[in-house]
Parts: sequence; C-alpha cells; structure tokens
Amino acid sequence: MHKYILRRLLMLMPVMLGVSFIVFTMMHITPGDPARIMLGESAPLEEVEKFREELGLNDPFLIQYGRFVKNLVIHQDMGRSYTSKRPVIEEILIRFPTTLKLATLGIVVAVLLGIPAGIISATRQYSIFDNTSMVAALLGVSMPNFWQGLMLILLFSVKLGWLPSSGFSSWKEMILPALTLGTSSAAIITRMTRSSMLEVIRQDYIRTARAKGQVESVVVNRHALKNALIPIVTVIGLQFGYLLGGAVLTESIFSISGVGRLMVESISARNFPVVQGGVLFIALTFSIVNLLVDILYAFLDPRIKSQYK
Amino acid sequence: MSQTKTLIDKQAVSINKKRRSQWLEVWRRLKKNKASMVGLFIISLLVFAAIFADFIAPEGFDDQDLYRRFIPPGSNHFLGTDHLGRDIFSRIIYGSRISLQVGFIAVGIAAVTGGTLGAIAGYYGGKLDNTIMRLMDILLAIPSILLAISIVAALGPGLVNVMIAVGIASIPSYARIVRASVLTIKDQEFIEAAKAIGANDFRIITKHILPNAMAPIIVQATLGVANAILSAAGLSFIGLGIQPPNPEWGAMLSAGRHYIRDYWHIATFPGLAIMLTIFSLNLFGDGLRDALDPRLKD
Amino acid sequence: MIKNESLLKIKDLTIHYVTEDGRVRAVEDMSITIGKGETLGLVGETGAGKTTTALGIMQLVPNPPGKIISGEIIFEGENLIGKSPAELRKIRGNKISMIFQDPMTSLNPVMTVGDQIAEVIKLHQKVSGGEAVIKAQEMLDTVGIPMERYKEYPHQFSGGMRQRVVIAIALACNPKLLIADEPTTALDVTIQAQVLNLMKKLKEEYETSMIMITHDLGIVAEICDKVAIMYAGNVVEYTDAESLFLSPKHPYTIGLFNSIPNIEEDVEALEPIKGLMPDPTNLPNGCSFHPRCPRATAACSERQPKSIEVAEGHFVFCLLYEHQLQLGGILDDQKID
Amino acid sequence: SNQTADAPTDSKPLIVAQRSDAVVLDPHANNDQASSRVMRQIYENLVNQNEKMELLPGLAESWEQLDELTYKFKLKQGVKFHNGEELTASDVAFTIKRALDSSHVAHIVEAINPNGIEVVDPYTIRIATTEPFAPLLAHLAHTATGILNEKAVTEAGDDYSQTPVGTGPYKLLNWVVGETVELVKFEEYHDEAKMPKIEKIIFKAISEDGNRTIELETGGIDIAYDIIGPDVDRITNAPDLNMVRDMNLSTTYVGFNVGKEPFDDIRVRQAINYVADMDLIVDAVYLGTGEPSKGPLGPNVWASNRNLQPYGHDVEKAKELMKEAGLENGFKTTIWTNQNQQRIDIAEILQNQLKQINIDAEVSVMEWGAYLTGTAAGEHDMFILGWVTVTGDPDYGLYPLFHSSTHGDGGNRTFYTNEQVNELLDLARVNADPAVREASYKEVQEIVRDEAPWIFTWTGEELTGIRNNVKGFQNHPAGHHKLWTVYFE
Amino acid sequence: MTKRLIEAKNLKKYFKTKKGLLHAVDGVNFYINEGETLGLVGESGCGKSTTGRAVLRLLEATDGEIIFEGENILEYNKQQMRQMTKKMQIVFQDPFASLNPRMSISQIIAEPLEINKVYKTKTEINRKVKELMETVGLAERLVNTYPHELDGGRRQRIGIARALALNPKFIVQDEPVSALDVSIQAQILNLMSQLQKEFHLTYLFISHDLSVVKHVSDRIAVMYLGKIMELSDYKSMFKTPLHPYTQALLSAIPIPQINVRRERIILEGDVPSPINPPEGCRFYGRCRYRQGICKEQTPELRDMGQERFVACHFAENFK
Ligand SMILES: Nc1ncnc2c1ncn2[C@@H]1O[C@H](COP(=O)(O)OP(=O)(O)OP(=O)(O)O)[C@@H](O)[C@H]1O
Ligand SMILES: Nc1ncnc2c1ncn2[C@@H]1O[C@H](COP(=O)(O)OP(=O)(O)OP(=O)(O)O)[C@@H](O)[C@H]1O
Ligand SMILES: [Mg+2]
Ligand SMILES: [Mg+2]
Repeated sequence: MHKYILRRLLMLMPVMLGVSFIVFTMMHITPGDPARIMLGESAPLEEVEKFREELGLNDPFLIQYGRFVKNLVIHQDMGRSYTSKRPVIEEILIRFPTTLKLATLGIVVAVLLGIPAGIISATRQYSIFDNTSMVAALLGVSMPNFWQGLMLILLFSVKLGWLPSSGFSSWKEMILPALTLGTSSAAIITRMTRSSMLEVIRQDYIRTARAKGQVESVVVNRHALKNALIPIVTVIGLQFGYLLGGAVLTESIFSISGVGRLMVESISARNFPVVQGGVLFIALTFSIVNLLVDILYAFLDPRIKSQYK
Repeated sequence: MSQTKTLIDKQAVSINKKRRSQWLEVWRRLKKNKASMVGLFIISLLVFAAIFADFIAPEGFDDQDLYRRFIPPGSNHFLGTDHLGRDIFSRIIYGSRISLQVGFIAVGIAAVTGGTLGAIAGYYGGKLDNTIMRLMDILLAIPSILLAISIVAALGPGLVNVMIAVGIASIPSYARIVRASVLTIKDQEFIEAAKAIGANDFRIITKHILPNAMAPIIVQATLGVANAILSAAGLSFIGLGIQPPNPEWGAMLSAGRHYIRDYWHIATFPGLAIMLTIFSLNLFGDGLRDALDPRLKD
Repeated sequence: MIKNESLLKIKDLTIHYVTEDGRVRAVEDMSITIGKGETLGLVGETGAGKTTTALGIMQLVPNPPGKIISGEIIFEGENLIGKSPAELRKIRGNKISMIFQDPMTSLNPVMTVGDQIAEVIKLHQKVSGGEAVIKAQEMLDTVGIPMERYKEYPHQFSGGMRQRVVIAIALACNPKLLIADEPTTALDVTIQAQVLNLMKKLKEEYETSMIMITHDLGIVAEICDKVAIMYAGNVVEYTDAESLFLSPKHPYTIGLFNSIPNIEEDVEALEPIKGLMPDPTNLPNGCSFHPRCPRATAACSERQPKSIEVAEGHFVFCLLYEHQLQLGGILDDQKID
Repeated sequence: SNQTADAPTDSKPLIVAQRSDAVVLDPHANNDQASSRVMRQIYENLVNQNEKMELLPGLAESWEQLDELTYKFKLKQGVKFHNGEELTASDVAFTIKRALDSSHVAHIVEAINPNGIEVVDPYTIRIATTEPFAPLLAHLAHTATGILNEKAVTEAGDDYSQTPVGTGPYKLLNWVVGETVELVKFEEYHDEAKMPKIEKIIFKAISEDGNRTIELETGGIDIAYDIIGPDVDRITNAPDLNMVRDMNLSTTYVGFNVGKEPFDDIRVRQAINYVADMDLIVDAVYLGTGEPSKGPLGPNVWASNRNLQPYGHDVEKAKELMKEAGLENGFKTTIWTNQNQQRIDIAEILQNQLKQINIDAEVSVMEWGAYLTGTAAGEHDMFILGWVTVTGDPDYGLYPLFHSSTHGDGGNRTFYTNEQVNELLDLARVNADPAVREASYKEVQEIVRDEAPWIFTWTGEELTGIRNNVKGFQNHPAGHHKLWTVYFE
Repeated sequence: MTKRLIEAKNLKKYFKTKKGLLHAVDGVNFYINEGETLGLVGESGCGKSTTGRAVLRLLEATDGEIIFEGENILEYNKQQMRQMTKKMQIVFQDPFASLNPRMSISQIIAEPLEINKVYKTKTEINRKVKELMETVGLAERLVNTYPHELDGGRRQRIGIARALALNPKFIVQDEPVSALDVSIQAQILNLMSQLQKEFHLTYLFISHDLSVVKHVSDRIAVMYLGKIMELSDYKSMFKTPLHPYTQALLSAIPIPQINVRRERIILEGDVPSPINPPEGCRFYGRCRYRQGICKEQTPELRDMGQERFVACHFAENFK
C-alpha cells in the first residue's frame, strides 16, 4: 500500500510537468503582452519595454520555460506575481483556503443531500419520492450555476434580506455560495447513488443477506451501501476536483476572492506566473484528491486493496 | 443431411420475438420511458425552433428599438424586450441555434478526437495506451473551465473558438469511456472469432468494436451536449463567448444581470431556456442509458 | 419409500413474473411434499422454474415483477404465504436456508467471510458478538476451511471454498430445511465431488431435509430420495429416485435420459429431444411439452394433463397415462422410445 | 466641521466597497484605481489637488518656480511617517528617483531630470525637469508620486508593496488579500485640521456591481463606489441612502483607425459621427449617468473646450458625406471592443445605426490583452476605449491620444496625425503661461472635433452611494476620494 | 492409412502477469489424425482454451512447433497465416459472447466469405449463406434476425456455420456445448458428428465434461495445470486410467444411474496457481500416490505402448 502510494506520487511528477508545459505554451501563444496589460493603455512604450525586460519576457520561449522549471525544481520557487509582486505561492495560499472551504462546503451540501436521496430513491424505485427527487436532481444539474446564484441573491438578499450577497468570511455569507455550488453536485451524486444502489441491490449477495433473515435496513445500509459506495466516492472525488477548479462562476457572482477568480483574472491579465502556479496547484490538488479517492477504494473494497500491493 | 433437414422442419417452436435490429429494440424501450420521450419532444422542439427560427421568431434577433426598452412580458412581446429594445422571445428562439450548434459540434469534436484516441489506446494497449492516457490525465488535471478559458483566450472569442475550446476540454472523458468499453469488448469471444476468420485490425475496430462501444458513447454524448451548452453559457457569462449581437443565452443572461432587479425578465428567460434545454437533454440521456443497458431496468 | 412426517408441503403453488414482454408462468400449480430428513431433487432445464420455486419457499421472489398468484406453502404446519416480514425473517436463515447457484457472486465482497457467517448466527441465536465469532469459526472448520482464514475476504478464496462458506452460512443455524440451488454447477468436477461429499455428510449429521435443485441427473442419482422433474413451470413427473431411474414415465423425462451421453456404454448417436424450449411468455396450449413430444396426440394440444399416479407414489402429468388409465388400469413399466 | 474634528473619533469602522481589492500599496509598483483609492488615505503628495482639481499645498508648504525648468519646494516641518521617522527632503528625493526607476509610473514623472533633484536642506528641495514641463505640479499631485520613507522602503525590500509607510491620516492595519484592506487612524498625523474622524476604514472588494448596491441597502457597507446606471435611481430614491454624483475625468470614445481605408477619409469619419445618435446611445447604455461628450476632454479637465459644437444626429448629412466620399453603398468594417458590457452595448447599437448609411459592421469582443496588442498594432478598423485624465491637466488627456509620436502603443491608437496638433501640443506642454496653454488646448480640441478621429461618446460620472448617516463625503473627479473628512452622524 | 493432420510439439504459452509468469500451457505434445477427434479435458484454468488458441495462432505461442500438413505454421508470416484461416477454424464456448450482437445472422455467416474474398458477387455469397444455414439446421427465415433474438442452441449453430464457411479441414471446438442445456447439447453433439462425417473434418474437442468428451472423441488428452497428464484412446482410458489424476477425475463424475456406486477418489484442496509453478509433477500436491521423486522430477509424457501416453513416474503400477 505504501509502495503503491509512493508510486502514484512519483507518477504525479510527469503529469505536473505536462500540465505546466501545456499551461506555459497556452499562455505564450495567447495574444496580448503582459507588460502592456499590466501597465495599462496609458503607459508609454519605453516603460512597457523596460517592464518586459524586467519580467524576462524577451527571452525565447523555451528558455523561459526552462527557467521556470529550474526555479521550481531547484528553489521550489514559482516566481512572483507580475501585479502584486508577491511570491506566487503566497498569492495562491492566500486564496486557496477560501476556495477549499467553498468547495468543501459545496461537497458537504451535495453529499448530505445526494446520498440519502439516492438511497431512498433506489430502495423505493418508481415511488413518488423517487420520481420527485429524480426530477429535482435533474433540475439541479440543469440550472446554470451563475443563474442559480443570481436567483438566490435576488430571493434571499434582495427580496427577503436574510443573507448577504457577497463575501465568504462569516457563516451567513457562506450559505448561498455553498448552496449554489453544492446543488449541481448534489444532483449528480443523487443520480449516481441511485443507479449504483440499484445495481448492487440486484446482486446475489444481497439476496443471500435477505435469505439469512437480515432486516431490510441493514441489508441496504450495510450490505448494499458499502458495495455501492465505490462509484459514488469516485463521483464525489471528481466533483470535488471540479468544484475546486470550477468554482470560478460562483466566486465571481458572490465576489469571493478564491483561486478560481484569481485564475480567471490572471489569465486575462496574462499574469503568467500566477496562472502557472495556480493551475499547477489546482491540478496537484485534483490529482491528490483522486489519489485519496483511490486509497479510499482500498478501504471500501478489499479486492482493490489486494491489487495495490 | 436428411436428418438435419428434418430437424429444421421440426423446429416448430416459434421465434420468440418479432425481427428487429438492436437499434429498433432500443427505440422500443425508449418509447416506453415517458420522461425521456418528454425530453426528446422538447429537444425536437428546440431543433425545430433552431431550424425554422426565421419563421417562428416574430422579429430578428438584432432588431433594436431603443424607444421600447425594458418592456415587460406581455401581449406585444411575449417575453418582453431587453435593454436595447430587442424582443427577447425572438432572441431566445435564434439563440437555440447557437446553443445547439455549440452543443453538438463541441461534442462532435470531443467524441471524435477522444473516441479515436480512446479506441487506439484501448485496442493496441502497451506504450501507445500509456502515452495517450497520460496525456489525457494531464488534460484532465487542468480544470476544464480554466482550460476552456485559456483556449478561448488564446484563440479569441467567437462561435467556432468556443466550440473548439469546449470540445478540447472534454476530450479526456470520451477517451476514457471509449477506452474502457473497448477494453471490455476487446476480450470478448466474437472479436477472437473475427480474428479467426482473418479480419484485420481496421475491420475489427470499425465493424466489431466500435458499434458495440457506441452505447456508452452515445449516452455520454447526449449528456455531453448538455454540458457543452452549459460551459459555453458559462464562458459567455464571463465575457468569453459568442460575438454580439448573436443571442447566445449565457451572454443574454450576463448582459441582463445588471437590470435583474428592475427588469427580471431579461436575465430570467435565457436562464430558463438553458435550464429547459439541459433538463430535456438529461431526461433523454438518462432514458437512453436505460434503454441501451437493459440490465439497469428491472 | 419411507413415509416420513412431512416438513414442507407445497400445494398448487403458482408464481408468475409480469414483465413488459408478457406474463411468465414460471411455476404453475405445483404440489410437492418433503418429509423430515428427506432430500428432494428438483430437476429441469434452464427456465423450468426451479429457482423460482426455491425463492417462493423463501418468500423472496423479487416483487415486482414476480408475484405468488396462489397456493400454499405449509412449513411445520404453518402457511408461509401471508406471514409478516418479521415472522419470515425469523424463519429465513434459521429454519430454512438456501445455497445459491453461483458462489462467486453470492458472498458480499466487502465483508470478511467470517463476519458473513457470524451475521446469520447473531441474527437467529441469542449469543454475544464474541460467541458468534467462535461459532462462525467452528462452522468454517466444519466445512473444512482453516479457522485462521476467518478474517479473509471472498476474493481470496477459490470457488470451491466460497461454496463451502456459503454452505457454512446456510447450516450455521442448523436449519430444518436446506434449499440448494445448483450448488455445484459452477464448480469443477473434482471440486464438485468434494462439495457434494461435504453436503451429504453434513446433511446426515444435522438431519436436515433438503431440496436439491439441479439439472444433472447424476447428482440426483447420487443423493436424492425423491425427484420432481420440471418442464416450463410444471412438474411433469414426481416420484422417488429409484422408480424414476428404473422406470421413467413421462416422455420428457425419457428424452432427458436419452440426451445424456452415457459414460458406461458407447452409443453411436444420442437421441435428443427435438425442438427448443418454448417462449416462457407464450406457452403452448394444453400440455406445454406437446410440440416436442414424440408421442403427442391431438388431445395434448387441447387439454392440460392432470396428475396420474401410475404406481404408488409415482405421479406423471401426461395424457398418455390418463388415457391408458381409462382404458384399463395401470400398465406395467414400459419403455417409451 | 471643525466641531466634529474635536469630537472623539467614531469607533465604528467605515466600510467602503469597491470593485476590486488593492493590488499593491506601493505607489511605484502599480497604477490601478483600486490601489490608488487606498493609497490616497496612506500617502500624501507634495502638492494636493482638491475636488475642483485646484492645486493646493500638501507636504510642501509652499513652492516657487525658479526658472523654466526648476521648482523649489519648502516642506512642512514635523511631519511623521507611520514608522515614526520624520519627513525630510531626502525622502522626497528618494521617492522621485525611485518613481523614475519604476516601470509602472515613470511616465508620470518622466519630465523630471534625475540629476536635477537637489536636497537644499532637510526641508527644502529643488526639482528640475529636462525640458520645460508645465503640468509638473499636477503630476506631483498624482497618487504615483506620494512620498515614501526611504528607510521603510529599504528595510522592507521586495515586500514593501505590502507594508506601506506614508505620512497620511491612515495607516495600514490589516490586509486580507482579495477581500479587505483595513486602515486605522494614524494618531501622530501632522495636520490637526485633517485629523480623521473615523477610527477605522475597511475597504471591501465586491466585484459584482449590483451586489455593492445590495450590500449598501442592507447596511453591510457604508459607502459603495462605482454604482452602475440601473442602481442610481434606486439609491437616489431610497430614504436611507444618498447618491453622490459628479462628473469625473474619464471619457469613452469610439476611435477610427485613420491609417486605414476608408477611415483615412475625413468625410467618412464625419459621416459616422453624424449617423451615430450619441444622445440615444448614452441614454440607453448609461441610463442617464454622465453625459454625451462633445470633444476629447471632459468638462472637469482644465481648459476643456465647452464651446465645441456637437455633431448631432443627422442621417441626411451623413449620407451626403458618404456619397461625396464615393461610398454611398457603404462598406464592411468591424468594431472592436473589450469585454465591458457598456462598450459592447455601444458597439451593438452603433452597428445597428451604421446600417443607415449602408455600413456593415461586425462587432468583435476581444480579451483585454489581445485587444490592446491588436489596437497598438493597428489591426483594427473601429474600436471603443476610454481614457482618464487623472492629473486633470489637458496634457495628459490629449498628448498621448493625438500626438503623432505616440502612435499605437503610446496611446494614439487611431494613428491620428496632424502637424498642427503636434505643434500645439508640444507648445502647451512646455509653456509656463496658463493663458497660452489654454488657448492651444482649446484649438487642439477644435481641430480634433472637426477631423473626427473619434466618435465622441461619453464623459463619465463618479457615482458613489452612501448611507444617510455618512457625512462629509465628497467625490474626487479622479476617483481617489478622501475619506478622512467622513464621519458618522 | 491414417495421416497426421496436425501436431503440437512442446507447445508453450506463458502470460506475463503482475504476480509473475503464468505458465498457461507448458510444453504440450499431441497430434491429431485426419478425420479424427481429439478430446481435451481438464478443469477450469488448466490451459485447454489457451492450447486451442495457440494451435490456431490466435495467441502467439511462447515456444514450440505446430505442424500442419507437414509445415510448421508458427514460422508463417501474416500473409501465409491468412491462407491458413481457410483451413483451420474454431467454435467458441459461449454462444452469447462469440457472436457480434450488432450483426445479423447472415452478416455473421457471410463475414468470413467477404474477408477472404471467396466469392465475387453478393448473390453468390447469399446463396452460400443459405446453404450453410441449411447445413447446420437453421431455418431460412432466420437470415435477418439478430443473435439476441435466438436461444443458445441456435446461436451455437450460427457459430458452427461461420466456422464451416471457409470449408476448413480442422476445427477447434472450445467447449461448444457446455453452455447449453442437456436436450440442446445432445442436438448439437449429433450435428457435429454428422458434419464431421459429411465434410471429413478433424476436431480438437475441448471440454471439461468427461461424458461428453468420451462420447465424441477417438482419443482423449487430460490436462492439468498446463500439462498433458494422459493421452489415450477413449476406451482404454475409461477402462484403465493410468494417471492418478485421470483416475480421480473419472471417479468424480456423478453417474445418472441408480445403484451403480463406484469408489470415489476425493482430491484434497484446489488446483494450485499456474504462476511460476515449482519443479516436479504438477499434480504432486493432490496425488495420493506421491513419492519423493515426484516433487523433484517433472515426469515426461511417456509412451506406454498402444498409443497411450502418460506423464507419471509410476504409470506402470496402474496398468
Ligand atoms: N426476475 C424475473 N423477471 C422476469 N422473469 C423471470 C425472472 N426470474 C425468472 N424469470 C423467468 O421465469 C422462468 C423461470 O425461471 P427460473 O429462474 O425459476 O428457472 P430455473 O429453472 O431456475 O432456470 P436455471 O436452470 O437457468 O437456473 C424463466 O422463464 C425466467 O426467464
Ligand atoms: N490473456 C491472458 N492473460 C493472462 N492469463 C491468461 C490469459 N488467458 C488465459 N490466462 C490464464 O491461463 C490459464 C489457462 O487459461 P485457459 O483459458 O486456457 O483455461 P481453460 O482450461 O480453457 O479453462 P476454462 O475451462 O475455464 O475455459 C488460466 O490460469 C488463465 O487465467
Ligand atoms: Mg435457476
Ligand atoms: Mg476455456
């Protein structure tokens, strides 16, 4: 198991290198001069030129990439933000907890709504509860996040005045964003739980459990759920990764200063070091979450555990 | 020989079911699923609206009249007018063209590229598989919305570029799905049977593997269209979408959000349009999944 | 034939599955009796309704689509049909237990085998957790698996061992009736021999009655006291093992015997039953075997045969015998070919 | 308001919301509005500029112009920096030299000769420009020339942008990057008269425009900057809110690439000016905020020519001009804009109106980076941009935009070239006589109006929403509102 | 005069797995005469299918030779091998998995004809398809049905028709009846022997069901863990099995006759893993006659006379 984890962690390195190369290339083929954007349209040309020189943007692409990798590997340094002049890592670490909190809350909302709804739906297939929760789940995935956020603000902040429309520091401020972010994932988790449970409930060993005279609730919650959990956990992991990187829209609607928005702003500001650092960071987190999910599999399923050896 | 002949004649037992190909069978099962038929119906309406927008829409999508801005929904303008005095209903009708185009073409790009890569990786395995899948891992590790944003940033906004961006961002999921189903099909005996009668790789992939791998691809594609439409709308929302005055729903919503407190209809209807579209695609996709995989149904 | 006190009596049991494609008459008007300590073989080809009968006894027919239409299942004098779920749970796994066909899938892959045995013990016996574990270990030992493997998972076991675990679960509470649904079909011959041996031994030890579902007449010959041959939901012949093997009556039974390659003597060609199993949703009128029956007459397509007792305790459901009975009493054993 | 100055300061913090968080708090490290708005409270300049853009003494008690090139400033004594250091002339010299080295703000001080900075005594400094530069004082009032403490800067090194030390009435207390900047009253502030009345100010970043209004309404914030058109009436009409609105120094324009056919033809540009119904556009897009511009400079900029004759809406005339230019059948063109909803709206309406003279325009919304690069390279036909004359001096608002030496990246993205305009701009830049300058600038505005390298579009307004109990707030046209005058009622 | 059609010499097939080298087939020798059926029996996983596939080069053998009509086909290139597909065919075990569910019956049967360009026109192909369907006893009206509409017996007939399409000389039958019910199984078995006579076919008949193998085979090879334990004509094998494993196997079969009780040899434990098997006799662990030598020395398949071959050090004792 340890060996397996170590191997997976080692395998992350080429992936991260690939990610950084793709991002670097993307950024460099994107039209727009970072120096010019940073200094604004009113800055004179000499200043822009000087700034380009300072940033090392006049060097050939591969040299710049080489420098980036060298600094990263040797000094664990991702450079400084073009705008704020802060070290990139600091810039990201300031924002990351916010996004992490947001995504976690979103996932918590999603799991709390999704798994029970999915289980009940599956055990009472085609009942009214099943049908309503499936329609609700479908609506949940169908609603664009940004629109849902607007509507929630309109209702809870403007009409009712119960909850603030922006920020993410007090728990009151967290409710709407978490709800906005969580619902689509909740929907996906509900559907996954339902179909996975349906699949498992048909299995022979569930029949065996019933033939033992086991109570239905135990059959469902102990025998079925644990077996059904693997695809559900996969989805939760994927969703979590997705929420981490994809919270952009929610973040902008609720004026939350998270990594997502930092990325979008940095992409449009051509703040290369921050984009690189940020994407690498998100990709790393995403990959680690995936790894954690894979490790979790082993705890859920002894068959998988034996493969990891 | 004579004995076999009598055998045929004595095969008195009827053939159980009417003759039908598998696709007819799927269609029959699908028809029984009311929800997915509702979905299909709405999608058909949308496709119809998209094709015949010129006849259905009371006005052009860009017929501005600055003297009739912000008219609420009512008899003159079914869904009201927007901040530039354009008929929202007409714009939504024309908008279905863009959304469906983006949805289908982006998915087309993703499914063809991803599918091909996945099929090659799954069928040949080994180093090729490793290389392709690691590449997909890399793409997958970059959050798709950020990937799409940077692709649009690099290519510039516009319909085609949005389709490309959204398409590229979802390549890995198709590659994975196709690879997985190719892997399961590859080991089935009928593939070996094909080899035994001398079929080459190309024939095996195209005639034997892909047709059987279609089910998950089709389901993924239907749901993918929904996702692509959402992604495109999201891109538009942050200003990286289709060029105005083209009535992309996400862009309409984004433009309308400034006025949402006084003129709720401007941002609400495009949002509803997106929701309805995604909803029906999902209904249909779910139904299709069940129909293609009879195991899932009791 | 030993006339034992009956343990289970099935009367006119009818079970249908109502599906999109139509109504499957999986079990029709079935009546059988099992005495204490007796083993009944339930034989038939795919789709004959063997598993459905077993699930019917367990009251575990999946609903929907399955439904017990009519009939009685009298176990120890009480009708199981109509009992509350709680009462049934007390019986399942305790007084009646079942071994399913496929040992590969009938164990929960994420629970240790020991826990799966202990579970049934805890459910039906008033024992502490620790005692249940000890009992489960004993059961493992009984079926010939080292106790140390208590904490292992099903995937770490071979097929034969898994089936032993399933047997251990089934026998853990010393049931009165054991239903074994093709317990060895998925196993290799040498392993099958091990498992059958074990079952025979344990059955005698525990004095359990057993319903052995199989399509292998060899197994029937080896361990069954009574046999019911099923075809398309109907019992077509029901008798003790000896009369079945020595003088099979129903044309289907005879066809079945003629289809099996004989290991003892050489035959040039087999004499298979012609034709195929009928569509379960669209069974032929009259006797459902008549389209394949070499001795069918016009009447066979019109009338459903009733149970005829051709010899004492030997029941055949065939118009042929009804006819002969009307003509002049029971005929001597005769080979129909 | 003197009474309140003596009253104990309010312990309730003042919460101010703006679109984004400050990027840096080092005046030389960036030049963005959000940072400037915070830095205005932290740093002070030699020269102050009031809300009418008049120049007043700041850290310099007085100054005199010694010759065409040289000014002598007398510094106020006993001014303390937030770190306890006292302000001396060497800090000023250090600041200006550092600004000259900065790649972000050098252009504000570029006229100054690095060798012409001379510390006469601790409280006297002489500053000379390389060439005569009339707007120098206005530039020294720019936030980019806020005076820094040499010791603080050297000690902090690379991190100075997060640990600002100024002489202003507020100092940095806490900064949650991306969210809030907290300032606290500087107890040892040198100017009793300007002593802050509120203990603590919190700048909060709320990026969604509508949300700032919502937060203002619900009392989550006290002051909301940059209110958007649709919310102006709502705030004006709300009983517990006030709308503070003043014209600012910004202008939005639609530029032609005059280096390209057919926009090299003055008649085409004029025709488009005639056909574009700017009153209608401004009304529709900006919902009655700001006003349609008549020429390149807004009314708040000194020497703005208020006598310019607007083109007005005259389709017939436009058609006539097009015919004269031989283009009565129109042509195909594109309108570029960046992702600013108002500008996109302008482009869309304009596109529609251009159809009247058969011009088939395609709107192309571009990403900011690509947009700047493209317009600098002259790849565009028509484009929409804005300009803020932060210094309030017309030199800043005209030279970079119309002088032919600034083509492309320098700011003149229309590639407009007019020898006479060049000469006038050069002259006004060096001439010390305000009257001469004013006349030159007015003439430049005339010429530009006639030659129409732009469609003159909109002059913006500084729109600030405040809660009723907030008093003493005044908009500054440059947007860097002073908050030490603010108090709660 | 009997003629050898095909011969496997020291055939080996190893699979690389995560846990090590899996010796699926480990040095197998046999030959089949023209028109004859060789039965191959053994328990699940002993390497029967792998042998069958390696013989047809559906799997590349790790080592050994396959002599078909005097030539080692393992040395053939792709082109030559393609010619061989016309002579050697296979029928698979699972009638559900071995037919492409997306193809109709006629498409499935026509495919080998199309690939090998046997006929020029569509009509010729169609005629041949009809003929083949008749040969295997499929009604003509089934031409356009799909496999999923048919029962296992009919599907297996389709598989047989496909194998017959190219007029092969040799067919590997990989458990063709084990998925079928007894009554259908008997029909198919009859069909196969009839086809064998009609077309003078040679079969390698793989099965784990000894009674079936005995019924169809002229000679039988018993496999255990990748090796052949015993190879004899069916009569002698059933009368006097010479290998302890064969003995156990034969005794384990339940016989559908009452009052016929034989002594049953119950083997202990399970078949060991084929991954990196130790030296010595593969059956060592479960053999009741095992001796020291069995563990050290792998017994060769020895000729015991009368075309009987046994891989046991003590075979003579059982004669
Ligand atoms: N869940 C179900 N839904 C619908 N039909 C069913 C279901 N289960 C069984 N059947 C049908 O009922 C009939 C009897 O099935 P059953 O499983 O009892 O047969 P069996 O004798 O056990 O066959 P096998 O030897 O294949 O196990 C068959 O036609 C089968 O298709
Ligand atoms: N492609 C493969 N990769 C790895 N191992 C394989 C592969 N194919 C077969 N094996 C292994 O080789 C051994 C022999 O397999 P084979 O399929 O030949 O057995 P078999 O005798 O046909 O068994 P069955 O009766 O189950 O069909 C088994 O242990 C199997 O797991
Ligand atoms: Mg069954
Ligand atoms: Mg096999």
